[in-house]
Amino acid sequence: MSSRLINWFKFSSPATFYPLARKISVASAVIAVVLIAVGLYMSFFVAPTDYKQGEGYRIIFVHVPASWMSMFIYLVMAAWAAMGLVFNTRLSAMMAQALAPTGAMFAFISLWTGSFWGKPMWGTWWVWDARITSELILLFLYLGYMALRAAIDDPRRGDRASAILLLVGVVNIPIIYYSVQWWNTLHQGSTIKMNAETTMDETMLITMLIMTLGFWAYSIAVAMARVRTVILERERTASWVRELGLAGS
Amino acid sequence: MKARHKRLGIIVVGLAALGLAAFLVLNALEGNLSYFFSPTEVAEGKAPADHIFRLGGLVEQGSVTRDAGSLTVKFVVTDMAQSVNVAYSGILPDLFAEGQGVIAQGRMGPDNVFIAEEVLAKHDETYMPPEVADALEKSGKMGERHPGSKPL
Amino acid sequence: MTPGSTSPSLQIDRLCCVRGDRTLFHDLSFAVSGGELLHLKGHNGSGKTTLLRALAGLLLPESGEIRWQGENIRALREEYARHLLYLGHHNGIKGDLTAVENLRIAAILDGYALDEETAWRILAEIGLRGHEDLPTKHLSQGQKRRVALARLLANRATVWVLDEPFTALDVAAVQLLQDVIHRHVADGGIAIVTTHQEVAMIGANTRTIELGRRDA
Amino acid sequence: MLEPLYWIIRRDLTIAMRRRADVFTTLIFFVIVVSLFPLGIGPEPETLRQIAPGIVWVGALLASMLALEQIFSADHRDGTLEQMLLTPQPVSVLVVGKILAHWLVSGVPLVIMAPVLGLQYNLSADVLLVLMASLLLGTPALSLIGAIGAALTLGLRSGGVLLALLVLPLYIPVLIFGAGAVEATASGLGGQAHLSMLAAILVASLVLAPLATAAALRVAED
Repeated sequence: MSSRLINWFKFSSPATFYPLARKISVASAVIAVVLIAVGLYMSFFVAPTDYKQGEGYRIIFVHVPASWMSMFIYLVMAAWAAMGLVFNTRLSAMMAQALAPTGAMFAFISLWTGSFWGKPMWGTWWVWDARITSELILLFLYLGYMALRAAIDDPRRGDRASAILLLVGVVNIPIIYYSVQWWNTLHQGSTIKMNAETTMDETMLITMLIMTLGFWAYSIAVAMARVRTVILERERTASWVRELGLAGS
Repeated sequence: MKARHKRLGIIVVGLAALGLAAFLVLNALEGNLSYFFSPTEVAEGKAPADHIFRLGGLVEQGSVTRDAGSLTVKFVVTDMAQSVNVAYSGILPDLFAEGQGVIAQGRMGPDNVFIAEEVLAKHDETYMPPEVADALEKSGKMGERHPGSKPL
Repeated sequence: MTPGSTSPSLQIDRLCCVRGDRTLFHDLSFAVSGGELLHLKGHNGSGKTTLLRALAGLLLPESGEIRWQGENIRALREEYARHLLYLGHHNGIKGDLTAVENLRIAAILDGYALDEETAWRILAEIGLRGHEDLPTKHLSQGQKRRVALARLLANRATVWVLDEPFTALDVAAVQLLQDVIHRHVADGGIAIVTTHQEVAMIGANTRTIELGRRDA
Repeated sequence: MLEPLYWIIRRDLTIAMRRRADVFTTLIFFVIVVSLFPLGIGPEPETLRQIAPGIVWVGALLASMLALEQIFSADHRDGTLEQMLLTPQPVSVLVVGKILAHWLVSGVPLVIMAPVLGLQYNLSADVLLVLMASLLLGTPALSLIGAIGAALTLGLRSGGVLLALLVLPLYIPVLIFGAGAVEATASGLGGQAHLSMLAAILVASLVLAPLATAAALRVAED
């Protein structure tokens, strides 16, 4: 029991996490490539045509997983931020920092693909309904987080200040998620529900889940690769980094 | 000790205030915060008389008529209880069809016809292949799965 | 000084502070108790101010603990603040308020009432007679510092953390401040002071710690 | 606990009264921004009436955001802020006091001025009343939410622009329900639901924003 605990703390130190991150990154990258390739093949060639939307609906195989990831990554970042504030661990802030660009990218993809779907289906590129507006706010929160980090020179102040911003922004996540239930929005409700039958064809559902898992693997791979560079940059004066032969000169 | 009591007091006041906030939100959600109005609400006079608003509902089966030589379309939007006549001239979205959900933005004109300036199709959260849809249609289960058929 | 029988004590346990890339000090441990004056010395950039800010609870150390009466000041927070008086590089006075107003507001926020009469008396004692009712922005640097130092006379805190209190003061004021600090220590209080001038901080209970000595 | 709250408000109001010019800049900014729109859009009364709620609200939002930078920066510069963090008072209570004082100085004048500006847009009396009510509930929420951003960007080089980037997204709900209340009243629907939502945002931010602001101030003074 106690040795387990020690192991955990061992990996919370950047020096021991650095090589581990590489292994995780490579493994996830392989998984991501496979899953996304399979997922895309299924979305274009295997999944049946929708009875109403025809072929245009296929964009949801990117749109829905991207939207989920954009919200989920934010929650993960906020959890790291809270951990960093409470335990004063350096690695948690680095993890949040490494995840941010990926989260912002998914928020952007979600809005972009949604817009492409909305034009033929709804008849408009953009509406200011609650779901779409709150997702846009999420994108702004990601950008604000990255801007705040970049503006603060002292890394420790940057960690803590941006962590507070992340925690403040968490309010937005349930608003995005429940907006379609709380208000009569143009955006449809959730197809995949926790407490009711899924109103989606099985093949479509499987395709979507494969894409989602692929996006997960992608996010992990990219975040781990990025956290390695963040660790090197932040720990450049530490002796273990110098021993790697990367710093200096 | 005293500081701890103080902190406890702050927490109690804070929780009470958050409760009040939740009550106010629920109170607000019962009001007219919706993105659109249903035909029933229009019939009850809840929609603004002299102002742009959004009307949401289903396009009634067999109600769509097109004027020859122009883009003007006339149809009826219904929520199964009440219905409103709509006139629109412009390009309709792909998903626009009889029995499908729509949201029209515009204002009430004379003769109680809703003059739409923009018509958007409201999609539901159901995805299935056409064969399945046909089968459901034949067995008469389509309505059950169609969330749009409940009053919006 | 403090109610209760135990003598006040401040323990610094394996403190480590980092600024940017630079570790200012690490594994710094010492203790100060009532009746002691701690004189911190060190060259520019040796971390004197950082240490004082950590002692005040403003700065979160990288690792290590600061304990007041055996409890971490991070956990005590306001309880510790009640016993603390910190004077940093900034005077902490508002230029738009008069000396009296500044002193009284500071007192109320510090948790005790200071009537106008006492405020006037204290300001006279610190050598600001005739300037008590002027917005402090019209005062000279030395006079502003005196307004800030007036808090030492008004406050009943046990731990004084003073960062370069002698800057901008004339000879008479330096003498006065030295007396005030020694009186505080003699009464059983703790004073932690940095100076880089050669000000005689010698007293019966003076200890000196020098930060950032590279010869070790 | 209420005593320090009272004193911090009194302190900040005294200082504000001694530098009255700062108070008026916010108000003048608000008046100018709102008055620019009729010039740019043209004098068509129907158009103006339709866009009025949005314009007055956006104007109030920008004005209150500009005023935000001042809320902690002076205290940060002269060291009174670090002294506040070292008092035995809970920092969030002092923060509430500072924000309230700030709102009294920069927010209340906007609320009072709004109906006068609304007249430029041919708004009727009951709409003006709801406009005032929405601003009365909305502007303190703006100050509370904005204070978090002001504390986070305290003393940073690019503080002003960054503050806007952080705070404006968080302002969006207030803007939606604030302008929505006026809009709903103007179209004859009644703005109670929107006002209730604004009140909810105000109450929630009154509880949560000072905690976040206090934490951010501790970080800024680290």
